[in-house]
Formats: sequence, structure tokens, C-alpha cells
Amino acid sequence: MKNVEKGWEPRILAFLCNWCSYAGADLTGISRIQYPPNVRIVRVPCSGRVNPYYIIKALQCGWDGVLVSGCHPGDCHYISGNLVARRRFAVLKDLLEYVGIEPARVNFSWVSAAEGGKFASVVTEVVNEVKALGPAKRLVKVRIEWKNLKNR
Amino acid sequence: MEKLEKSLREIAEKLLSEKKVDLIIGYERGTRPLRTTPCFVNKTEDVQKLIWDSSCDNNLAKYVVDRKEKVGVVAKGCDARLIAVCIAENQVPKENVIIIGVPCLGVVDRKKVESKLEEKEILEATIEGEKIKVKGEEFELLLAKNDFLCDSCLTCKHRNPPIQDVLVGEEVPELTEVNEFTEVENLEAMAAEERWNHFNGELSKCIRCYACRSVCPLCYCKTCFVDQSIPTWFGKTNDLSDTMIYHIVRALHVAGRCVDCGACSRVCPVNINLRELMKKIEKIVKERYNFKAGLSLEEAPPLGDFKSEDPQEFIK
Amino acid sequence: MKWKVIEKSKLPNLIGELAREYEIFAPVDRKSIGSFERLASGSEVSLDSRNTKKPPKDVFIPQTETLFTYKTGKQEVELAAPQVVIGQRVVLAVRPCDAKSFVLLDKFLSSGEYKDAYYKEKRKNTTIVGLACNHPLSTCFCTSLGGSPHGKEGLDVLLQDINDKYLIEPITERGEKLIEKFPWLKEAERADIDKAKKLSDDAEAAVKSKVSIDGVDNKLDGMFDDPIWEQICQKCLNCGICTFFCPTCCCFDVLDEDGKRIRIWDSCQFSCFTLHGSGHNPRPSGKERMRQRIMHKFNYFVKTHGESFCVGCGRCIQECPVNLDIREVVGAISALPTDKRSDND
Amino acid sequence: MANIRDQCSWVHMHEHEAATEKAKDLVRMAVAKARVIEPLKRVSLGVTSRGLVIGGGLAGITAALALAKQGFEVDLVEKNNELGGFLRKIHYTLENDDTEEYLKTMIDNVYSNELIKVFLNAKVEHVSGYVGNFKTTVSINSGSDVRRELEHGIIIVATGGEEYQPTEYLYGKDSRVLTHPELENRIMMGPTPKFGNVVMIQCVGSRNNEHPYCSRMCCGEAVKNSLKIKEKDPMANVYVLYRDMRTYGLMEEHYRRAREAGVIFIRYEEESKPKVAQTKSKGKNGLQVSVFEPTIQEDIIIDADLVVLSAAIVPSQENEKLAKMLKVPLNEDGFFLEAHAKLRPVDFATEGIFVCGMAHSPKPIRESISQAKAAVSRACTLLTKDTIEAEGIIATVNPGRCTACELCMLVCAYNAIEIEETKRGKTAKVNSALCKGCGACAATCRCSAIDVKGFTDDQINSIIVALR
Amino acid sequence: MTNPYIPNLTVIRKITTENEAKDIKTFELTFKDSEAMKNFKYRCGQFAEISVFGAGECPIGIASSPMDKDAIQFTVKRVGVVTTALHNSEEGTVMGVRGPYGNGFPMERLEGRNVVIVGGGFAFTTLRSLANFILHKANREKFKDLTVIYGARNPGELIYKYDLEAWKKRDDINLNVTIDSAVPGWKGLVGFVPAVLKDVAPSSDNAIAVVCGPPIMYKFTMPVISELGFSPENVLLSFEMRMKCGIGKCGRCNIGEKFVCKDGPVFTYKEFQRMPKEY
Repeated sequence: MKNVEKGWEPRILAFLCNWCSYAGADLTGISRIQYPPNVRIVRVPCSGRVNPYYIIKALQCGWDGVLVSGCHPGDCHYISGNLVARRRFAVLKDLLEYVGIEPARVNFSWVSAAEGGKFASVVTEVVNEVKALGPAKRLVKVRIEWKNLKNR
Repeated sequence: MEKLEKSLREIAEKLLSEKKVDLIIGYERGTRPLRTTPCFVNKTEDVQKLIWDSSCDNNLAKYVVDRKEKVGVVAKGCDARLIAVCIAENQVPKENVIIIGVPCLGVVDRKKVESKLEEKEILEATIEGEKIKVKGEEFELLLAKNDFLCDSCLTCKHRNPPIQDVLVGEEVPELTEVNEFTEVENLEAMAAEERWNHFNGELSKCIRCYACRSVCPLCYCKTCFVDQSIPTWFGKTNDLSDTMIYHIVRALHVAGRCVDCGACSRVCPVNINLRELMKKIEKIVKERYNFKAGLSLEEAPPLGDFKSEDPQEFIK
Repeated sequence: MKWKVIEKSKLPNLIGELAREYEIFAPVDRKSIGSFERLASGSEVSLDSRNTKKPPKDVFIPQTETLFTYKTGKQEVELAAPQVVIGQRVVLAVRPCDAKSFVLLDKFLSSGEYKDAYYKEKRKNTTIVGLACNHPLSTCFCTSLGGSPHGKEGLDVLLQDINDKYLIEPITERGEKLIEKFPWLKEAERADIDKAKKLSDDAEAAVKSKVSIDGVDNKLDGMFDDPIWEQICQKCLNCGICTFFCPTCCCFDVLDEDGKRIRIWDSCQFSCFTLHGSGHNPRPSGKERMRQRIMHKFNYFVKTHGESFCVGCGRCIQECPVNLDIREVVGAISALPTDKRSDND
Repeated sequence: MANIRDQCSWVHMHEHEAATEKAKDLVRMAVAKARVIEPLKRVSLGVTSRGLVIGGGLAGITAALALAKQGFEVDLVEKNNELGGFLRKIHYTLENDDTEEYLKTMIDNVYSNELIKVFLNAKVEHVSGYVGNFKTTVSINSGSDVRRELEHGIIIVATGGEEYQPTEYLYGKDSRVLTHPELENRIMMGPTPKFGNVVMIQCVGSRNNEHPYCSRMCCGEAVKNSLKIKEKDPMANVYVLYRDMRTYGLMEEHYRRAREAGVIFIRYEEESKPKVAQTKSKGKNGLQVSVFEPTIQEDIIIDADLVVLSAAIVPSQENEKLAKMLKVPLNEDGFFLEAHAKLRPVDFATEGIFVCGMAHSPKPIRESISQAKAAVSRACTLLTKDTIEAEGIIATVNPGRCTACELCMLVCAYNAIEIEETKRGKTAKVNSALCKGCGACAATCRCSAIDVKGFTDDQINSIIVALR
Repeated sequence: MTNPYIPNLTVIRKITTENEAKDIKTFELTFKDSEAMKNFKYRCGQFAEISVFGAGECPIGIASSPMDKDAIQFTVKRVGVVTTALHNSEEGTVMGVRGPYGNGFPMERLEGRNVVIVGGGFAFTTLRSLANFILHKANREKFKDLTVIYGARNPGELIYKYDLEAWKKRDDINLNVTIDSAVPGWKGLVGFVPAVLKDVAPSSDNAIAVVCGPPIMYKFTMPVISELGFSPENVLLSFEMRMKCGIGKCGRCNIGEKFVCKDGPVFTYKEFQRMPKEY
């Protein structure tokens, strides 16, 4: 999944809430604001839907960075989805940082449907930070390489 | 300690005879030195089996979950708080549980005593007041109890059970000005790389025996997240990444619920100090949401609640 | 084959020589947790008086073992079984009770119509060098299970610590072949052998805790629904410590993980061990699972293989978080009057 | 759906190779999810096309009449023994319409309309069910305590507000200190009395730490009554001590007329509130009001014959109890909190329940009427349908894994989850009519016992591992 | 050293959906290596471990009769991870098959006697294999008369409809197909299997009963079987337990000291009575 030799490019998984951030990302598209192509977007109904398992599983599968973006507090289509999630993310981020995972690997942001520009700048910022960190190694589950095991 | 034991037995006898409870869960002498073992008393004449001294380290709150009959539980400060959390989370109806609170001055950590004696095996040990008398093949020692207390007891701020129905003996003075997060702060002071290697080293010893999950009263899920199949979240092998994730997620699951009773660190057969993770979680929840677990039956758990002014400095 | 002697100081270079030809496993003290691990250098070996905390079964049944790897193509699958063992291996300082556990494991895994290829192959090319116990612990009860602190069953060579020297006693033919590789070993004098004999007799006497297991298997026959189980298992937390630390527990789980089929240690104490696809679980609560552990070790295995599946090493007693002592359990069962049990056949 | 246009091609125009690679990945991820998706069945639920209006004040009556006009039966529940609520205390408006007359005709229409059933001295005891299928027990204690079970599809909360009983400015200690409704009674009842010096004090009980909100109608009342006094007794001197004159919108017109009519408006700062004191001079006890005027930086002292306090509107005591019963939120001030200030101003988060009038926040008469009609128009979007379709994307519980720890209930903004007693013990149960599929419960549940159809854990997990 | 854990590679030749709910399908597998096909000699009532690479393994009873040599059939209900992955695969996908495991039906004891087959729900797979084996022209005369009683919840859940049709046309089989409760358009028997068994009342002398179905069915069928005079050793039961290795090593499928995968899955009712009630 990663070629370290020539200009390694990080892969970032983004969970965007359907009503605000996903719409914001679409607005970024409509206004043709460019941002680095390292982000793969997953649409979720609300930032409150993002389970810590998703973020940890992404880190384990070798994603170099994770971004979770939702509506600004008070704008949530589901009233309190983002507010409940905020506490969950706070505990998760502090614990992962404590265990030794680089804080820039896991990012959270509030992007409303009208903030196309902000979405592009958040993504650019995350990509640059992750690129500075290099490929993800901590918590990544090493996959067996087919070549050196087939010896019988 | 005998005075406490006597009044504990009287209380147990009274509860049983007045049919207030069908069963008393307490401690009885174990088969090995410095060991006590949980005992279940339902007849008044067995009440003599109940004992109390500072080697009663098992967390009896684990036996309270899903109890159908009425139960009286001997509970130290941490056990009582955990029973409160289990009641608040509807795992056992309040009217089924009578908390027999015992003021506790800290329980002895067997591993500390054993590592002090390195090779020599302890054949006999008794706790008298502030001293532990330890006898082996050709040695006999008198140890000061306070040098061998469990880590969590050294900084315990709830020696008297905050929630209880009956109190055995009188209250003991509480520790007030003690910083319970010193170990966590030392780890936080390290660089990220150093911390990562530290946790790598510690958790690589894990053999996935799940004793930490089995002994923790907060782990009552019918199917644990490691055993789930659709989808299989994380592997069950003792591969380092799977093991670290198991411990990280279990720490997340006790956020705002763990009372630092220290049972998970005590029970770990390969001596992993799990309190380093759990204590950090307790610190996060305390600093961010000023919440301390197990102090009231009504309070909503922090991760089931929100306030508009919750800190969000980490959000872009 | 005559007995030999080696000074304690010479042991590391014996191990060094061995390491040139064999892959060596020996007890290593990993932060006060004794376990058998592959040796990098001779110096690490720790032969203190106690038995290791972790049993040597993971030399033959590793906690995670790859059965084979597969590569799925369009309509094509390539399988490759890994090389199980490369070259000869030696396990050092195995206590007699652990050696006996290998004999029991052979009965279970290497017998019957299908044999466990991985286990069998490892056993075939591993020489086991034992170390007699001079100071049994208070939790050891190997003598009650037909073993002894200086038992020879399952060992190729038996070392015995006689203060400044080790007495070397080759037992099997493979053991002799191993000793012959070291001609510089001196012969053992009469005095050494007598001293060893005396030490072993003292050790045998030192095993104080006794459990009578005769007749226990018949008593267990009719006891399946006896209320005593409720009482015995009430405090058990069903964690996996007693099964993972037991030298004879070898249950495993098989699962697929990105590109390889692996087997990992499993325990009859875990809740989903016997969970059916339909959600039905024949052993829903802790009582059934702890009963299964006792029945399997002292009844089922006796019926199928003729002897108990326990070697009396005492690890489960030391490590149990709630001090559920298997000697007490077996004692309580054997104390039950036999007539009450009506066999229903 | 793999969003290749807006989220890939349009935003990575200059990096063709990387953008194509990303597009392939997005398709791989979409296919990974598609392999495990299942059809979403939409559950259809019946609707009882009847309405319940709680509160028989102006808003309640307007709502009941509007609903009846649309042809739906209405149960109107009023806790007192007569309809009218706060409007009974008001006799005329700024525009000089006769509110008594208006209220009388409205009440006659209500009683004469056979679609509306009125329950006086009635209190709501218990509400169960969900949108389209509410069951409410109402206890009527006219003499004997009678309980009635009502069934309806929607609920409109119009319980109104109460007038703040001032404790400051000697109110209750001196008969010459009145509130505006009391002043109105005096103006309407008495012959053309002489008023002399009338001092009105604004923001009494409003915009302080106990009630930080503005009651929005008291400035209008002050202007209205000062004009009425000037009209009845041109010789009277009217002083209005205000912090800010909030006669917003068309009321500004009347504020100008008041100034032209000679009413003197004096500003005061919050820290230096006016003081009212009884004085003994010239043999009779006078009433003296002193206020510190910030521009001239001096105290102004007025001998008053009458002091009128613009008392705030406070939430009624029963809001707390009713909110718990309906499981709808109150804001920090204790009024009912609407779902969204701009997008759903008269709805509650819990579907099928609406709010209007002063129960929502203090407001003038016009706004109460328009909000009542708005609530009815929203309610009719449900009542007109005979079945409503619950969302396909909703949460479902796997009873085998649920430990009934109620964490999901705490985080559900729509109270769509209840604990149900089954043979196998207690488990959570999702009410598909109320659930919006946000997934907060699924992410909070430790044992993954609850999952959201359409965004299941399995689907999202397959997306995450798709590119390994 | 023959490694019992390495599966033989097979290809799915045909998939037929068996019931309306589409959660039961029969997979016809052919071995990629014909040599392995020949060594895969199995008896009715045995099972095999099917490997779906990437998902895992699951024990499934062999549904085809040993007489048809070119392919083996497995009928699988979608329940867990492996069976779902199996249901998601299409013809041509490569699967692994390990086995045959288990003792299967003691054919030598059935020869020369009447055979009564009682099956319920979707556990009819191994009984169908037995029925087809008996009805095969090379074996038919080795057995006396054959009675089959097969019940399911409703017509949609009846599997092997094509076999049932074929058996109806034959005269040397007494076929009774029933459904639990009447459904419009169903002309056959109605009633639970134990009730139908009581009505059909096959004679028990010189007869062996083979019963297979969910545990709940055993509870009600066994009393009827004893009433009909079948002695416990003439009744064969097949059990379904959680299995992983299939060769008696992983330690999880035991009932008492018997491993269901090695010593079973077929036990006589006599053996069953001696075993502890932990299944």
C-alpha cells in the first residue's frame, strides 16, 4: 500500500458527516477549490456515528492519518450527535497520544455545509502534518509478505 | 482488625437472620499465605467463616452483576463505588444489594512481598496490625505493612465507602493532599517515542488470558468486542498490534466508570501494570469533565452526556 | 550409559557448544516471569529453584501458529504449508512434572486416526533435558499424580543440581546421543550419585501437599448434575489464566487472518468456546465451564487415555485470582461418599 | 455512491495521475460497502388524525380553532376553570383593538365548534406513544377526580407563561405600586380618574441573572398604557424609566407617538437601578422615585402618584413536569426549546410534538397568534396523511448482545429507545417511528448491540479494510 | 507426515437455492485434483470441514450420496461469517474441503433391516444422502422397506424438493412430508414430525430409526420412538456441536468424554442416554 522510495504520499481516511462536512466537501468541489488528493472520504450520517473502533481499525490497517469532521456545535442535524461525539473523541485522542501515537495522525474538525474553503484548508493542513510524520508504523498490523513464506 | 471482623460477622448474622438478604458475599481465609478468597454465606452459622484484614484484595462487585436474589456484599471503598456504578448502569437493581461498607486502610500487594523475598517461598504469613509476619523454610521476617500496599491504595481518596447501607466499625481518616496521578505524569513527561516503546514492552508480555476483563466488574458485555464476528474488529492473536488495541479499547470502555480499584493490575499473571492506562483515562475524564466515577447513583456517566462548554481545543 | 557430572561454571559453554548445532529453548527470567524462550546466548538461562511461571508447552504449541498460507486469485487459490521446524532443537531445564505433561500431550495430540502434524514433528526432533527439583513449592502435588521431583518420564536427559555440580543422567537413547557429543564431561563418582539420591529423597519428602485422586474418576461419573458444582464454581471468574498456565491444556481456535490460517490458544473457560451458530450454548454459565475443566482432567481423559490429564505442577493454584484451589476441589469430590452416586447404566 | 466528481475530479484538477488513483480507491471503497448492504424496509405507521392542544390561552385557542378549521378533531386541555389564560388580563392593544371582545368571540367559536372538545380544570398526567399514535391520560378534577384517556396524532404545547410577581420597588408594600395588567384594570374600570405623576419602570425581573432574557412585550405595554393615560388625562405626567426601549418592528411608530404626546423617557444603567421610597412630607406619605441619569450624570427625583412596574414573563411551574412527560427539552431559561431556531421553529426534536405561544418564549399577542397558526400548519403535514413512513435508515438492537445499560438512551436526542422486559431479561428497543438514524447510540454502545441500517459497523469496517 | 489441517482444493460447480427465504443453498463441489477425489471416500452421515479462504472453516454434513462419484454436495444455511461468505460466492470460486470426518451411519447395521428416516428442518442433509444411497439401484435390495418422515415449518422451507418429487414416483419408499401448520395450497400432511411419526407408526421389529434435527425436535420425538417399540440401540441420532478442527484435537465439541467430531456425530440413543445432558 505504501511505496516509501519515490516521494511517499500519505493516505488519509476522512469520516464526513452527511449534513455538514460532506456537503462542505461538495461545495469545495463546486467552487473548484483544490486540495491534495490524499484523502479518501467516507460518508457517515453524523459525526456521532463514528465509533472509536473505526479510527483504531483505520490506524491498524495502515492508514497514515484519520480525519473526522462534523457540524459545528449547535448546527447538528441530529441536535446533539456532534456534542456526544466530542467527548468520545477527546478521550480517544488523549489516550492515543498518551500511548505514543503521534497526535497529528488523528484529527477532528467542525466544517459546516457553507465552509467549502475551510474544508480545503483543513485537509491541506492534515495532509502536510501527516506527510511530515512519515508512513504510519505504530499500531499497524504487519501483513505477511507472500514471497518469503512460500518455500515448500 | 479483629474488632472489625467481629462487627462484620454480627452485621452479617443480623442481615441473614432478619431475611434482609439471602446471601452474604465476603472473604474467607485462602489456602495460600497472604491469600483470601471470596466466600458465599447463606446460613447464619457459616458467618464465622467471614474474615476481614488487609489481604482481602479481591473485588467482590464482580459477583453483584445480574444477581437475582437479595445480596449483602462486603465492600471496601473501591468495591462500593463499583457497585454504585453497576447499579447506575442497571446491571443490578438497588433493592437487591446491601452494601456492607468496610473502611479500608489499603490492601497488601502480594507481588510486592514476593519480589522482596526473591527466591524464598513464603509458607506462612499473618497480618497483625501494622506488621506482616512472613515465615518461610528457614527464614522469618517482620515487614511493615505500609511499604507493601497496592499502588492504588497509596493514593486512595475514598477509604470510607462513599455509598453504603451499613458501615462496619468507624470511619478512618481520608488521604486528602496526595497527587494520585504521579505515575501518569511521569509517563506524560516522556517523549512520545519513549512512551510508545514503554507500552510496547509492557503489553508485548500479554498472553490474552482476559483475566483483566474477567476480574473487572465493569466488563459485563455478553459478547466482548474481541469475540465479535460480524464484523471482526480486531484479531484475537497475541500479535502486538491486536494486543495493544485490546487494552486501549478496554481502557476507553471504562472511561468515566473506572474507580482505580487496581484489580486488573493485581490479577495480571505476567505483571503488566494496566493501571498506567486506566489511571490516565481517569485523569482525562477528571480534567476534561470534572467527573469522578461511582460517587452517586443518579449521575449520568460522562460519555453518555454532554455540555455545550465541553473543551474542544483539539478540534480544528 | 554412565552418568556424567558438570561444574555449574561450565554450563554456559556447554550451552554455547550445543547452540552451534541445536536451537535451544531454556527458562529465561523476563521481569520475574519465568518462561521458556529461544536462547540468544547461554548467559541468559536462569535455573533458579522454582519452576517457570509459564509452562514449556509453548515450545511445542506456540500461542499463535500459522497452519498454512493462501493466496486467492481470480478463480485460483495457492496454498503453502510453512516449514514447521528447521533442524534439531533442545529444551533445557524442563521439570519432571512438565516433562510428564509432554507424555500426556502426546497421548492426546499425536494419537488416534488423525495426528497433529505440527506438534508431532516438533516433538520428533526436540531433545528434552530435564532438571530435577530439589526444592518443591508448597503448591506442588506431583507425587499425588504419579510424578516425583526427580521423575524421568518424558525426559531424554535428567540433570540434578548437587550444590556445585550438576549430575547428568542420560535416560533415553536420544539422550545418550546428545551426551556423547561432549566427551570432555567427567564421569560421576559414587559420592555424587549418593548425594543426588539423598537430595531427591529429601525433595520427594518435601512435597507435603497431597491429594488422593484414586476413585475420583468413578465418583465424577454420576456427579454431572450434583449441586456441589454450584458451590465449587461460584467464585470462579472464568478468566483464561488456569488453562493458559496449565502445561497440559492444549485447546486451540482456528481462524483466518489476511492470507493465513492460524491457530491460537483457546480456553474452555471463555464464553464463546462452545457457542453454536444458532446462538445456543451448551455451556452458558461459568459453572458448566469450570465443571468441564475438572471433568476433562479427572474423568474424560481418564476414560479415554487411562490417566488424569493433570501433572500436579500447581501453577493454576499460584495464579488463580480468586485462589480456587484445584486440590480443594478434587479433595472435596473424593471425600464424597461413593454409594450416593447411582450410575445410571 | 463513489463521489468522483465533486470530491475528486473537480478538486484535483492538476494532479491527474493521483486523482485517477483516488477515483479507483473511492470505487473500491464503494464496492466494498455495496457487497454487504441489505435492502432497507420502510416501516409504515398509522396516524390518528386528531390533535391535542395543551393550554387554553390565546395560542391554545387559536391553534384549536385552526386545527378544527382544517377538519381535525381537537382536545383542548386547560388547567383553570375558564379559557383565555394571560389574555384575560389584557383589555386593549397598542393598535387599540378590543382584546376582550376578540377573546369572547374566540371562546364562543371554540364552544360552538363541535370538532373541539374542551376539558377545563384538566391536567395532563401521562403521555405515551409516538408521532401519529399518542395516548394521553388527563385528570379532570371538577369536584370528583375523573381520568380520561385521549388518543391523537399530534400534540401542541401552548401552556403560556406567567407574570413575574415583583418583590422590588416596594411592590406589594405600597398600594400605589402596580403592574401593567393592574394598571389596565384601573384604567378600564374607574371613571376618568386623575393620574398625576405616573412613573413606569422597565425590565423588572427581566435581563438580570435570574431571568437573563428580555420579555419582549413589556416595552410595548408601557408605551400602550402611557398613551392611554395621556389620552384619558392629558394633564398627567408620565415618566418611563428604561434601560433600552425595545419597541421593535411596527411598535416603533407608537413609541414616537408617545414621545410626541409628552411622555418623558429616562434611561438608567443596570448597575444604578431606580429606587422607590415612601416619604413623609406635607402631612401625607408620598412616593419618591430617584434615578441616576447617565448623560447628565445626576440623580433625578420624581414625586410619583403611581409607580407601574413592567414585570417580566416567567415560565410556568408545570413546564418542568410536562417537559419530562413529553420528553422534550427546556432551554436554560425554563421555556420549551424548539428543534431549530430558523429551520424548525415550532417543532420539537421529538417528532409529532409542537410548541407555540408564550410557552416557547415571552411574545406579544400578534406573534402568539401567528406562531399558533404556524404550529397548526406543521401539525397538519402529519395529520393529513393516514400513514407515515418511518425512515429506512434506523437503528436496530441485537437483543443477544444488549445488557440494558441505558447508555444509548442517554445519548439519543429523540428518546427513540426504551428498555423492554423480555423472557431473556431486559433489552433496549428502538422505536422506528422516532429514530432518525444518526447512529450516536451505535457508536456509544460498548457491546455493539445496536447498529444503524444503511451504515452498519460491518459496512463501514469493509470500507476501512478495502484498500489494505 | 500427512497434515490433517491442509484442505483439498475444490471448485463450486453448481449452486441451487433450496428455500424461499434463500438462506439455504446446496453447493456442488468438484475436486481440482482427481486423485484427491478418489481418496475422498465417505459414508452417509459423515461431514467435512469447508474452507472459505479469508473467512474460515465450518463443519457441514455431506448431502450427496456416496454413489455419485464425480462431485460432492453440501447444503449450507447462512448463519455466521463463513456461511455468509460461502453464500456470497458464485460458481467457479475455489473452496477448500477437509475430511470426511465423523463416524457416519453404521451402514452394515442397516443392511437387511427396515430403515425409518425421521428428519426435521434443514438438518435433512445427511438423511437425504442416506435415502439416496439406499434407493440407488446397486444397494436397494440390501435394505428392506424404507420409511421417510420429513417435516419443515412451511412449504417454502422444505429443501430438496426435486428429490422429494422423485421419491414420490417410486413405490419402494414410504415418503411422508409434513409442515408444521396448514398453509393454503398445501395438499400434503400437516403437523409436527413427532405427531406424523405416531400416525405413520412404522413397525419397529427388525427396523432401525435414524433421527436428525434440532435439539427441540429430539425432545419430542424420542418418546414417540420408544413408544413405537424401537429399542435404544436401534435408534441413531446425529448431533450438531461447535467444531473447529474436526479431528478431535481442538477440545470443544465434547459431550462427556466423547468428541462429537471424532466419536460422533452419530450416536445410538443408548449411548446418548449415558452421556451427560450438555449438548
